[in-house]
Amino acid sequence: MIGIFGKLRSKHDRAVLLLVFWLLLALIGPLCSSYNPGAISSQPVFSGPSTAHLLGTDYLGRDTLSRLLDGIRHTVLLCFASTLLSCSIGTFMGIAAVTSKSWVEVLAGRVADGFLAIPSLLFALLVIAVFGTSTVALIMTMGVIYMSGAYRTSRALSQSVAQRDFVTMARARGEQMTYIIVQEILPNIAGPMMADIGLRFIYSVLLLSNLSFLGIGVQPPSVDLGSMVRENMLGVVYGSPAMIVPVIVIAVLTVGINVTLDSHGRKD
Amino acid sequence: MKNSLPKLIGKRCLAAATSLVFVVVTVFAVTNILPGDATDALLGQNATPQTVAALRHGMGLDQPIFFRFWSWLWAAVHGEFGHSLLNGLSVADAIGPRLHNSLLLAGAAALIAVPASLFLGITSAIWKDTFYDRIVSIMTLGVVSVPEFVIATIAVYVFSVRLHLLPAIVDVGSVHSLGQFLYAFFMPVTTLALVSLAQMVRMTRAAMADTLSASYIEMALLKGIGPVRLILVHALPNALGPIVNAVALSLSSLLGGVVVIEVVFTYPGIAGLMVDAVSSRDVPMVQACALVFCVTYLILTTFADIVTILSLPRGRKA
Amino acid sequence: MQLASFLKRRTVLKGSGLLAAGMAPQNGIAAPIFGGHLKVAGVVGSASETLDPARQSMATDYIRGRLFYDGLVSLDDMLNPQLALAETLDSDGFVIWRVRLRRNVRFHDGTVLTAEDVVFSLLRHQDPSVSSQQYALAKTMQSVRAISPLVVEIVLNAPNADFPAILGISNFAIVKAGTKDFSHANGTGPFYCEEFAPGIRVIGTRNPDFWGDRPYLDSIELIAIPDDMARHNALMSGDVDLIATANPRLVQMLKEGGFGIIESPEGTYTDLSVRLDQRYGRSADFVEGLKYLFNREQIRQSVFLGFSRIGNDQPIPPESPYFNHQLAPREHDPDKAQFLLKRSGFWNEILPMVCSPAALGSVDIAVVLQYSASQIAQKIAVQRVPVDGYWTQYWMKASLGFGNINPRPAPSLTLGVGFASTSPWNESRWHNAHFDGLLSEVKSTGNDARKRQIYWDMQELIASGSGVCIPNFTTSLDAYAPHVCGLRPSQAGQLMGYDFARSVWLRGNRGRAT
Amino acid sequence: MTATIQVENLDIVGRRGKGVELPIVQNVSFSVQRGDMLALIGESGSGKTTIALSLLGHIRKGCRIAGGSVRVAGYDITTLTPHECRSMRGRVVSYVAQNAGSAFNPALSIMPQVVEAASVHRILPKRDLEARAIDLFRALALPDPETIGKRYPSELSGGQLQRLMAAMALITDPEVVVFDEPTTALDVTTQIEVLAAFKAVLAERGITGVYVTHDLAVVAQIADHAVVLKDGAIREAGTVSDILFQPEDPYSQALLAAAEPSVRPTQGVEEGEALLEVRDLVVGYGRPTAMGLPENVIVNHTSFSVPKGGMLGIIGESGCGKSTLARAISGLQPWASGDIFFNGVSLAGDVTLRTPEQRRHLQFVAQNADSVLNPTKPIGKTLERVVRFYGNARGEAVTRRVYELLDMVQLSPALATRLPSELSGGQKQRVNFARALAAGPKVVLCDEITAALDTVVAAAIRTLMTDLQRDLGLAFIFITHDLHALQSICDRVAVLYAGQAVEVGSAEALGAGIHHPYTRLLRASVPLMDSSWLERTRERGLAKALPVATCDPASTPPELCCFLARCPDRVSGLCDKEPPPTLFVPQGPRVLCHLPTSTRPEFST
Repeated sequence: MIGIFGKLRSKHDRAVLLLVFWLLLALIGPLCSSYNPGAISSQPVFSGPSTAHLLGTDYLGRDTLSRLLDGIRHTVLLCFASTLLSCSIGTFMGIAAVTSKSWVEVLAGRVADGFLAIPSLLFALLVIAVFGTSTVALIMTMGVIYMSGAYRTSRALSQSVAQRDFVTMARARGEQMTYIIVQEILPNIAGPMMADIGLRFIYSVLLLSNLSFLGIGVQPPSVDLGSMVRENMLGVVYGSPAMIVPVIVIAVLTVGINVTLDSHGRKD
Repeated sequence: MKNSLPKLIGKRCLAAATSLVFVVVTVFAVTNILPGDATDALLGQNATPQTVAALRHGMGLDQPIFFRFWSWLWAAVHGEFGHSLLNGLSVADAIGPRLHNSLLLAGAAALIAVPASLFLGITSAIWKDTFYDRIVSIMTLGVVSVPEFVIATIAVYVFSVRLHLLPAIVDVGSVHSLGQFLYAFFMPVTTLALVSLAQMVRMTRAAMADTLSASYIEMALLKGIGPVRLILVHALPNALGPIVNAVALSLSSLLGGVVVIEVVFTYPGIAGLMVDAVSSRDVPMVQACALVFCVTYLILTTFADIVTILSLPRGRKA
Repeated sequence: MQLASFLKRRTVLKGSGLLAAGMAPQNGIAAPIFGGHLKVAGVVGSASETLDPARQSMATDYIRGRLFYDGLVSLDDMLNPQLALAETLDSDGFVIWRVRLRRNVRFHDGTVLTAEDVVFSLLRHQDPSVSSQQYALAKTMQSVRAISPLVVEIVLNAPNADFPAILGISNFAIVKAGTKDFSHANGTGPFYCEEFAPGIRVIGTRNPDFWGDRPYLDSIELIAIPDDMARHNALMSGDVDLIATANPRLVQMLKEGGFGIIESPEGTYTDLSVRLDQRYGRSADFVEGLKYLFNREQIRQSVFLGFSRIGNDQPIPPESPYFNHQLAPREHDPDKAQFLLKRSGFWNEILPMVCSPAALGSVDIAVVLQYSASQIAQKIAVQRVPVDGYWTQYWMKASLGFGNINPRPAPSLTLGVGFASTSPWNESRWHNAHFDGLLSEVKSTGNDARKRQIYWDMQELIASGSGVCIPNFTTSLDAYAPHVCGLRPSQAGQLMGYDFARSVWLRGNRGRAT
Repeated sequence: MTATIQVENLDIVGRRGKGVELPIVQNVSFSVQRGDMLALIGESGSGKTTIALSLLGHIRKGCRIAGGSVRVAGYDITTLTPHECRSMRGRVVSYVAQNAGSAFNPALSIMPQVVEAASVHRILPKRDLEARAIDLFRALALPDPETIGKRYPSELSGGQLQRLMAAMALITDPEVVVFDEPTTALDVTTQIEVLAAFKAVLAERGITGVYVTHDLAVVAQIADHAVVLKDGAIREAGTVSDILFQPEDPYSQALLAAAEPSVRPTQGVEEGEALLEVRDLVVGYGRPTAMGLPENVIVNHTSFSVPKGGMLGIIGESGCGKSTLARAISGLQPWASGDIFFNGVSLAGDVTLRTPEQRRHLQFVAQNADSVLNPTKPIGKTLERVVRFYGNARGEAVTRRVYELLDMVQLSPALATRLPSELSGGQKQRVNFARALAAGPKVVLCDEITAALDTVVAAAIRTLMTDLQRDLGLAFIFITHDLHALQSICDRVAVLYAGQAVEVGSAEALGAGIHHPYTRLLRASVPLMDSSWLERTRERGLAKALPVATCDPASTPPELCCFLARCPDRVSGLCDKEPPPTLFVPQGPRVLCHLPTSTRPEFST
């Protein structure tokens, strides 16, 4: 036991532990809930906490706790996946743009700039039109929307790294592009990139709820945290936990992950 | 110096123009790929094939897409952005007042957010890794992580409904004095400023922390320079590039990313117009709005790039 | 036949009429006060808002229409047609209709209303390029011509006893002949159009030359606040005086805060339609099973919080004089539903069910139905799709999809549009020759008892045969600040059938100059 | 009389991150009398800069004064409030930092920075201050004293900036000036100018000073007393002549020994067959001009060769094109004309077009070990990758080979799991070496590899090179600006000036015989461990040349002698008219000059 805790002192392990915690909550949490997230109880809507419903009921009289666990599952899994997608591809492309020929960089830069200038709503609608409303489409949409941002950041970060001599050396040795990107440059921008990924994760949580509002997104009776807040917004006048608790969970989830990633990215 | 300043700026503007073309083409394509067209919004459930056909003909939607794009582009190049498919009003007339409103809101929010984020970013860079730094970081993250409609709605509920201090909706027409402006705009502007704060604070902090570790800062300290002069004269000019870039990105999202604020405060801005235009497939309106956002974005980022160039003495002299 | 006898003049009905209708005025009895400025918030506002009556399609459009325009006929709180710009309305076998206009009615620009204006206003709906909402109904008018400066003759292509109700539809409001530009309203209504900014607001000021009773308000401002919470906040903070479509979940709080609520039982319903010509709908057992699966009471309680009336799978609401109250709603019967669904052969399938925020309440109804289904181990995949494009891309196209139908001024219209075999809006593609026969018969009969009988039969046919499931009729809720008086419930829809501006007055010193 | 600077029992501790506090300075005491100059001598990590900064009341983040007292010009530094401290800094004590290039704010022009300290302390009105600054510029022999203040740091050379920084320190007429390695980053020919300027101004104003350095020859020129530091503690203190000529402490003796110039006897290597030959190489940037040359020529028609197992030194001052030349040879920088032959085969300009064998046999060890080693990879992994990449070993053998390589550069195998940041500068440079050896090269190109290292460590690295040359038969190209270093290991030398090899010959012969004027300047500029060297050299005009700053070598037409602008021996009508011929001095070097005179007697010593 002491060994394990001793190990956890390192920032890396703390970050991993936090991710594992949320992933476990996402995977196991819903199994522990006492109600189906779609189950409608006989309780009045927006009722307060009771023994039957620890966090009360939502706007349709469903158990808030069960829906919350379901919401955590979808938000965590979808946002993890899409952030991973957008950041890995965006980061890779950003570094690749720096290391490849100049016209590739210019072109990629223009396209990324263009994507950033197009409002994400339009983008989301396009992807719905093209890919439908499946979970895969959802992850794709969110992935594509934040890819340009990740691209920009990683390009900016890797520009100075690509000038460093160890990259020159690897090139002089005749290493493949992929090796240079993944092995030489990536580890050196991982820290600041992490902080950036953290912010992007927040945005994807918020975007998910906006997409649900538009019509794509998690399909009923499932829910994501942002949509849960949105659908129970009227509960604010009754101080309903159905609206307040998901807000707190979102804040704890995103701030926690950001703080951990920040300190992970910080050199000491 | 191989590149003179006008040449650099010209290059940057050319790049911006390329992006603009990309956006215009993409937006047009996207709006046309989307299922349905403007006749849906006008006729809805009562649509009949005859009225749909007549309407499409009247709007020119029965013409081939390339022809439509070309005629739009041709007119747009000549400063004519067409008429809304929905109400026949001139797009420029429809966007004008709303753009004015949006700029007012965004401008006011920027007036708060930019100095505030500079202050927070700089101070947390100075007191890096202290308790203060952590608190600022967690607070700004917290504010951005809570959906903005929650912040806005709760603010309205508390300040307008419960305390009757401020109006729940922004009546732009009633603003004639600074007092009225503050009264009407206080909440939306504050909310908007809050949600746009995080990114600017973080970038400012990073850039500033970087600069503060430079040896000319230590040198200035050893010359007996006071903290204010140290920050303003020595550190800030060198951190300006990344900060201005972050500010530009955040400001551009102030204009287009405020749909929620507009909805909650019933504010007639351009973001709402765009959403409306997209959902009703009002192509000329969508195009014009996208153009406005894109141009804003490009102007801001290009401006930021030029400021970055100018903030370096090389750039200033060239 | 002189119809003026049953189409009482609107002016007669006003004031005493509402008491006669058995609906108590709100805020006790007090003498109405003239003057003041009323600020109203509707729900939907967009750039597609229009001042062209033919194109009006949203609640806020209808409100504007009633502010600035009049029809030949108007519909009262019970959806009965009342003469408005028409002084008399005669019919010959319900095919030829003769309208005599009021004298000295003036448009806002000062010109006098003539038969020519009426002919123009009615015939323009037949021009597809006008893109009238009522193109289909307008097509039933074979000819419209002016007989004299004040008399218009309308010939229908088939008898229709409910034609006066059609003329009461707000889209058929009368505009000045030759009007093409609708950026400004030139009608005969009680308010002048002072400012019109689509999607932002409209301001009306009292028309001193109005032909009817003088409205109480000096001016009125209409805005749209789509967000529920924001709309209620605006009311509670005093920024607006009256809001349409109060959310049932906030009614309790509004009442506690001293705000008034008007509950208008309207015929609007959100229905699930099963395409009878596609996969699932081909099995009558399936449709029947689905109808038993609806837990109508739970939908009423959870989705509408009691502000609805339980439906019995046919479109005539309980308030209608022609409602067949012998036709009991189907009880929620999971066993029967399970039995029928099993027999239909689709038991093991996951049923795809399309809903959208566009069809109000459909997502929540779908969720409740999904829950009911889960209790008998029937899986339903709810597919929530975007608002935009819903009516053209999904509605009436999905095998199992939701619709949202607004009340029409006469049962024959409601039944004809939604269920006649030839109607393009026959949601479930239900074809019943007997029903079609009854429909044409009821249109040509003036005998009320016979009409009632036919309507009852039609309702039975729909409830048992069509693929449309109507679990509830919604109750429209309007909320108003304590100083707003003169509002009353109406079957014609929210805000007194969009016509509140002619009756509302403000208590105390609430007026402000405009 | 009390000393102007009095440091007693000073203890400073510091911590990295959240680690435990470690002592940085331990029980240090010294004093400096008014008008004296004290040298703080030590290698990196000796705490000399920490002590110097403490004289200004500045303690770096994470550190604190744990005990003792510091009194400077009557101020008790340890008890000052921040405000008092600010008012003292710059006014009473001022500081000249090591790297003027980074100590000037790049965003501001020179003048406001120079007068800033005086103006925030309200010593004089601004206009008077600028006049005083211009006087100082003149006193410090800066070019264009009237207008130099309007320029930006990026437009000035290191030597100029270093003198400007001295002006910045002197403008407030302080009682004490702390110099922190002010000439370390400069070329020798520049250093001599700067040192002379400093010395004159300090003497004239009677300023008390502390001079931090690791260069004993510089100490001999400028200081009266010296303190030798190691690991934060004083090893020895006394007058400069005592310490330089009769050191008692073994560490001082070691320092002196390492600083002693040694000349490697040429091992009689015949001009064997060239392994690597550079022929008429032209490298530059920009579009080609009408003559087919690039806009900015960096390396200008340079030729030399390295035999198998030979050790060629290339010497030149910063900006002479050394690194560009190295990059061109390594295939990282395409050239405009000329050829490079390896084993008789012409090499492609782009490294990716060379054969794997060529890439393997020609290895490059870059100047900055920090930048060459990927900071996120343990050094074992870095070596492993190179070994695997060139297919020199597989499986288990790879690890063995890595240990072998570490052993070869005299590092413990235990370091294989360390990250570069956990190693010292010398260790990193050894790893950098091992990385090149891992490929199994025939020629190793070393670009200023000892420049950033302490004297003792640099000497060890050079010894390593000679060992490898002997044991593995490797050929080296050793690029440096340090004549002593070059002479201690190389058998042949090429002197590079403004991109041209002005002289190519044997290293041993550098001390005598006929040479190019630039070679002579270089030779004379290297300070000797003799307190009168600076005066003697200046007086006799040995290192006489026009200051680098006053002329732009690039302004000379490329076909003429590149040293023309600075050459003290130029003959007008000849040197400024005709291109210099290549002369072969009998038993001497190949020289690019009209008059490679060696008539002056001091060359024969």
